[in-house]
Amino acid sequence: MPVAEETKGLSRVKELYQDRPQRVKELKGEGRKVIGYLCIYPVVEMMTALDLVPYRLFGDMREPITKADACLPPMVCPFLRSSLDLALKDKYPFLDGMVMAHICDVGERMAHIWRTYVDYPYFYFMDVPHTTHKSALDMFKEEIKGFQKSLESFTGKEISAEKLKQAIRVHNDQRALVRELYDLRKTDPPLITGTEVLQVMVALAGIPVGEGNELLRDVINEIKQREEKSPKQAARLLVWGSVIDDVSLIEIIENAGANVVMDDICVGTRSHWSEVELTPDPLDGIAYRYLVGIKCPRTFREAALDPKGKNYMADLENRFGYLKDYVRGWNVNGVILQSVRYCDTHGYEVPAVRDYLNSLGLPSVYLEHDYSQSSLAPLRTRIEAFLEVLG
Amino acid sequence: MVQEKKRAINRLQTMRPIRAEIDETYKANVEASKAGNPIAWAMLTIWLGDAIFHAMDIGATYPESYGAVCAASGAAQSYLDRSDEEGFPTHMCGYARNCIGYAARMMKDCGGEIPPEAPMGGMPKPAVLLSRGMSCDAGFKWFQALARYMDTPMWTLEMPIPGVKEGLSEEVRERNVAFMTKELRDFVSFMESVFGRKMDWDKLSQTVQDLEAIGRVWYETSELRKAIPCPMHSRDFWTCMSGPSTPTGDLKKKLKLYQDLYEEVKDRVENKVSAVVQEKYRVGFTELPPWHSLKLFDTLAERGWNFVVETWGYHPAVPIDLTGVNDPLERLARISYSGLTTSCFQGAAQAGEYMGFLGYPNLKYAEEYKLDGFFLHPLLSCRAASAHLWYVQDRLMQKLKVPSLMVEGDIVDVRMFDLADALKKAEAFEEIMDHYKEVRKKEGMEW
Amino acid sequence: MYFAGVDIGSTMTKVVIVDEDGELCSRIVGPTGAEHRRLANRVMEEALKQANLPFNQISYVVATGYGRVNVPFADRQITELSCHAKGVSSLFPNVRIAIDIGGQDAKGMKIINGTLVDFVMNDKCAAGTGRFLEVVSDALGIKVEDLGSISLRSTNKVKISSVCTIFAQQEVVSYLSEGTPLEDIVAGLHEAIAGRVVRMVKRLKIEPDVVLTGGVAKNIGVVKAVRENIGLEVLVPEDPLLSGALGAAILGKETVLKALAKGELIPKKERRLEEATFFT
Amino acid sequence: MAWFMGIDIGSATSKGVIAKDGDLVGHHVLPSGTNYKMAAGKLREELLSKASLSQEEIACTIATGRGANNVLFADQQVADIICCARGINNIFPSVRTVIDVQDQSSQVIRIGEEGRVVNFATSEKCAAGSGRFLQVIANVLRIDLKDIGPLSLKSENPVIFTTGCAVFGETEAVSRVAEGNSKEDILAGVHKALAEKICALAERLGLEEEYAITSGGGLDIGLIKAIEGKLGIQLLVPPYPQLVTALGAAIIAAEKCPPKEE
Repeated sequence: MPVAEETKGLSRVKELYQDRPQRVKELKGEGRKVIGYLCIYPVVEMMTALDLVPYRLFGDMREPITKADACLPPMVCPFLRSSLDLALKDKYPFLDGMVMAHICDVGERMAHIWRTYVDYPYFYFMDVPHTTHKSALDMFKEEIKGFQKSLESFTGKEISAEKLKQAIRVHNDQRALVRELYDLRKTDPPLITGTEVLQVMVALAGIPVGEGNELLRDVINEIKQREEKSPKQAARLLVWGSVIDDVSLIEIIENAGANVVMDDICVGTRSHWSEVELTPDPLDGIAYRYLVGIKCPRTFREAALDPKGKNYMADLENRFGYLKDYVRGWNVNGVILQSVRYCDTHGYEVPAVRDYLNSLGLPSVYLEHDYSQSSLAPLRTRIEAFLEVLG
Repeated sequence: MVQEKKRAINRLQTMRPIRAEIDETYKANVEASKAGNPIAWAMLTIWLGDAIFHAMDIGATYPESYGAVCAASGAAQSYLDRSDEEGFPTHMCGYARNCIGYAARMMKDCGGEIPPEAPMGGMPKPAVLLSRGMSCDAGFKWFQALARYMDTPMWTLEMPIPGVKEGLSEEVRERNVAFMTKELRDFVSFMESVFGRKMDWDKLSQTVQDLEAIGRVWYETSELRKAIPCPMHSRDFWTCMSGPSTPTGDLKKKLKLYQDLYEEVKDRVENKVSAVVQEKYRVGFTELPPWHSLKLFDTLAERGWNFVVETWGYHPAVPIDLTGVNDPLERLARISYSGLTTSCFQGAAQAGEYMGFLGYPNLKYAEEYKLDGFFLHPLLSCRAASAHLWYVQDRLMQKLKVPSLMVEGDIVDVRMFDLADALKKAEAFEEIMDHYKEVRKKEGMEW
Repeated sequence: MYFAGVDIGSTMTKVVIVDEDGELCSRIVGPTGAEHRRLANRVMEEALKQANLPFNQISYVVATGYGRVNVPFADRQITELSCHAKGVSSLFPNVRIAIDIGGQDAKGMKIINGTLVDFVMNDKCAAGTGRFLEVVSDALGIKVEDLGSISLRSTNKVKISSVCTIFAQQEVVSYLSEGTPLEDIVAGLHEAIAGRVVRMVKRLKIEPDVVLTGGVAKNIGVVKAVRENIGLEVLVPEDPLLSGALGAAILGKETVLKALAKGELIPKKERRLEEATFFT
Repeated sequence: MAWFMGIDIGSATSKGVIAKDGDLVGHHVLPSGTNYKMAAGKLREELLSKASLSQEEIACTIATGRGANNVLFADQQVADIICCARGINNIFPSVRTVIDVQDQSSQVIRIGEEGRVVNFATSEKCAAGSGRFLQVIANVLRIDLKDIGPLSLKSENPVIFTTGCAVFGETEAVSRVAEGNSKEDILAGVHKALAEKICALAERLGLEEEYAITSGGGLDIGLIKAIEGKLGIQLLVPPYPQLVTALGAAIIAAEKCPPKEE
C-alpha cells in the first residue's frame, strides 16, 4: 500500500486523536480562520455559517499543570486549569479567536483570566442563563444574537438566514450520524468499544463539521463490516459525569472486563444527542437546543409543581429521565459516575442521580479524580470491585 | 449591659442594636412558623427576591448567613459531617454542606422540627426555597439538592452576568434589566400560586423605597471609611452587612438604626477616631472571612492592621438615578443589576480589566481607600470566591504595586484554617507592605 | 483439595491455605515493602511449609490486595473488597457492614448473605488509614502496638485538627511540647481516624453486625473509638489481618467446587514458585 | 562586646547560631524530637559551650520556626520568612530570590535591599512539595538522605511522579520499585515532581536574580539541579543551608537590641 494514500475511518480517527491540531493547522495554512471554544455552549452553527473552523479546546491530563498555577488556584477544576495551562504554554498559535461561555463559576472566571493573559484578534464571552424559564430562553436568544453580531463584525460578513439554516442542517447531520454510530453499541457485545467511540468524539471536535460527517460515514461503514467483535463482557456500562477527553479512564474500565456501551458526558451524547429544530427564526431553535436540549447539570431544571406541591421523584424523572432511555436502549446494567475533583455542578448532582438510578434498580459507583493519569490508576480497584458487585 | 474589656478593635456602639435586630429575625421567624406563617429559605439575592417576601408577609431566613452563625458557634462540624454521610463530595461549599447536613438532620431525625442543638433558635422548615442563578453555582445546585429532604417548592431567580466588553452597551443593559423584571414578575405569580395570596403592590413599592433609603445610608457610611484613620473596622461591617440587603423586620426602625450608625461613624471621622488602636496598615479584605477564627482580626488590630473595605458582593451598591422608573420590580432589577455586576464595567473597560465585578473593584478600592495591602482568603470549598484571587493578586501588584497576602482557609470548616500560620505570614507581610509603600512613593502614587 | 489465598497489601503480605471443608491449614503474615513485594513466592513457600504441603497439592490460588497483579502463580485475581467481604462473612455469618482499615486505605463494605453489594473506599488521603497511626506514633516515639493500651488511660482526649497526616504529626509534637498527657494525645488520634472512617462508612447506612478488620483492628483504642462513633457493638476477628487472604482462599474453593459440580475437571497443573517479574 | 543568638525550632531539626557582627561564632543542629522546649534548652547549652560563652554575654536572643513559642528564653519571636531573608542577605547580599525547602513546607521569598522581604509564596495546606516527601521516599528505598542527590543525578529517565502527597508518594514509590524502576530514576522522579511544585510557587512570584536555596533542600544536589534545570537558573548554595534562618534570627537580634550596657 503506497504510503501517500490518505488514511480513512478509524485509522484517520486515531491520527486525529493523537495529533488534534494537525487538520486545523492545514486549514489555517489555506487561509481559513480558526476559532477556539471551550465546553459545548458556544454556538458552533454560527461559526460554520461564516466558514470559520470551530476548534474545541480540551486539557491534557498527561501534562503537569505549571503555568496556570500562577493565575488559577489549586482548588478549582483541574480540567479547566489544564486547558488554560496549555494556552499559557502557547499550544494554540493557530487560533484567530476564542469563544467562551458562562458554563460554570470557574469557566466564567477563567474566560476573563484567559482573555487577559492570552490575546487573540477575536474574543467573545457568551452569557448563558441557568434556568429554562421562558424569559431565560428569550434572553439567551438575544445573547446568541449578540454573539452573531460580533462574529459578523469580526469577519465582515453577514449570516443570512439561509446560510444559518444550512449550517444547522450539516450539524444536525453530524448529530444523526453520531446517534447511528452509537446504535452500533447496542449489540452484545458492542461492535465498537467505548475507547474507540471516545476517540471518534475527540477527533470530531477538531475538524470542520463537513469533514467530520465524512469521517463518521467511513467509520460507520468500517464498523458494520467488522469481523472481530470486541470481547463479550458481563457488564454493559454507562459512564456519566464531567468531561472526558482522554481514553485512559475508559481503557481502565474496559480492561477491567466491562463494555462501555453508553455515556452521559460532553464528549459524547451531551454534545451530540439533541438536534437544533429548524424554526422559522433559526435562533429560536438554536436557543432552545443549547439551553434546554443540552443536558448538563450546570442548568437548573425542575418538574412543574403538582397540586400537592413538589415531588422529588417527579423532579428526578424530569432531570434524569433521558438516562432511562439510554439504559433501556443500550441494555445497560451498571453505571459509573465520575467527576473531576472540585466540579461543583456535578458534585451536587451525585446523590440525586444515584437516587434516580436506584429507582431504576441500577447499581452505580462514584469515582472522583484530579484529571491526571496518576490519579486514575488507583481507581482500578474500585472499578474491578464494582464489576464484582455486578457479578 | 455587658462590661467588656478594652479590645484592640474599637467597635461601634451603634452596631450592637443592629446586631440584636438581625439576631432577632431568627427568633421572629421561629415564632412566625410556630404560629403557622410560612417561612422562606432564601439565597442572598441582593434585594431581588427579598423585597417580594417582605411585601407578601413571608418571613425569610438565609442559610448562607446561618452557615456563618453555625461556624461561629461551632455547631457547623456535625452538619458538615452529616452532609458527608449523605454522600455529598467534601470539597463543596461549606455553607451548602452545613445547610444540607442541617436539612437532613431536621427532616430525617427530628421529624421536620428544628434540631435541638441548632444555634440562634435554628431555621424553621421552609415553605418555599428561593435560589439564584447568579454569583455561584452553589446558588441553585445546593437548594436543588435539598429536594432529597423536603418537598418544598423552589424558584431560581436569574441574573445575567455579561462580560465587561459585552455588557457595556445600553442595548444589552436594557435587555437584561427587562429580562430580570420579567423574571421577578414570574416569581411573584409563582409565589401567589404557591401561597394563594395576592401581592400587595403598594406595600412592595413602599418596601423598595425603604430599602433604597437604607441602602443609601449604608453606602454613605462605607464612603466615610475612606477617611484616614478609618473609623469603621470590617468586623463592624460584617456584623451589619446583611441588614441592608435583607428586608426583614420593621424597615423604618432599621433605617433609623443605620442612620445612627452613620452618625457615629461620621462623628468618628470628624474627631479622627480610628477603628484600631493605632492605624499602621490599611487593609482590604477579599472575599469571605473565616467566621470560626475572627480573633485573627483582633490580633492583627494589635499590630496596627485596620481593615477598611471589603469586596464587591458585600460592598454597598452605588445608588443610581431611578427617576421615572415606577414599577417596583424594575427598580429592584436595575439596582441589583447595577449594584451587583455592571456598575463597575465602565471603569473596568477603561482600565482594560476583563474581570469585571470580581477583579476591577479591588483595584478601585485600593486607590480610593488608600490601601497598603489586601488580605486574600481563598476558600478551599468555594470556587466562586477563590478562582479569581490569584489573578487579583497579580493585577494589584502589576498595576498599583499593592501587595496582597494569600491565606487559604474556609468560611465554615475550621479544620482548613491554620491561625498560627496565618499570623506568621501576616508578620512577614508587614515588611512587604512597608516596602511597597516606598515603591509607590517612588513611582509618584499618592498613597 | 487445598486452596490458597494470597493478599498483598501495601504494608503486609498474608497467605492463607484452607482445605475443602474450609479448615485453616496455614496462615502466614510478612511485611510487604519495596523489596518484599517481589517475594510473594517466599511467603507462599513458608505457608506451604507450615501446612506441610507440596505446591502441586494446591488446587487453586487467588491473589488479592493492591499487589494482586504481581502474583505470577495465581490462578485468578479478585479485589480485596470482595475477598474481605467473603472472609469476614465466613467468620461472622450475620455481618452487614465490614470495615477494613488497612495500611494505605480504608474500606467500608455492605454485605448481604455473604456477598458484597456496595462499598466505599478511601485511598486518596493517608489520614484515616493505618499509615496515619504509624506516621504519628513515629513522632511520639512509641510503638504502634502500644497505642491502644496507652489511649485507654485517657480522661480528656485532644482534638486533632490537621487534615494532612504529616501536619497531624506536627500537631502531636506541639501537644507534647505543651506537656499534654500522652494518653490524651493518642486517644485524640484514635478519635481522628475512627471519625474519618466512620463518616465515610456511614454512606452505606450502617446496620449490625458490624465487623472491624485490618491491622488497626488490633488496636483496642481504635476499636473503642469506632464503637463510640457508630453507636453499635463492633466485632473483631481473632486475627483481623487475615480476612482478605481467607476470603481469597474461600473464593478459590468456591470456584473449583462450582466447576466440579458442573462436571468440569480442574486440570492438575505443574505449579512452580517463580519470582514475580514486573517487566511484562 | 556583644553576642547574639538565633534559635530556629523546625518540625524535624532545631538549629541555633551565635553571631557577632554578623559573623558566625558558633552553631549547632539537633533533632527537635518530641519536646521543643527541651530541644531549645539543649541547643542553648551546646551553643554556649561551643562558643565558650555564658548566657549573660548573649545580648539578645530571637526565636523563629514552627516551635518558636517554645523558646522560653528568647527575647522575641520573628517569622522564619523574615529571618531567612536576613540570613541569606548576610551571606549573599546579591540574592533577590530564596527558595527555602523545609521539612514540611516550601516557600519562595523575594528579597529587597538590606534583606527586606518583598514578596513570598508558601506551599499549600499539605506536605506536598516539601522536604518530607524526599525523606519518605528515602525510607522506602532504604537510602541515606545524604545519598539521595548523587544517586538521582545518575538517572537516565526519571519516572513520571505526579502525586505530590508525601504519604502517597510512598505508595507510588513502592509500586515504581515493583515495576522494576531503578532507585535513581525514582529519586529523579521525586525531584522532578518536587521541583515542579516549587517552581510553580516561584513563577507565581516572578523571578529575580540572583537565586539561592536554603534549609534542608540546600543539602540535596539532586533537587538543586532539578530546580535549576526547570527554571533555567543558577542557585547559590550557602555553606550551611539549614542554618540560614537561625543566622537571620541572630542578625535581627542585633538589629532589635543594641548591646546591653555593662
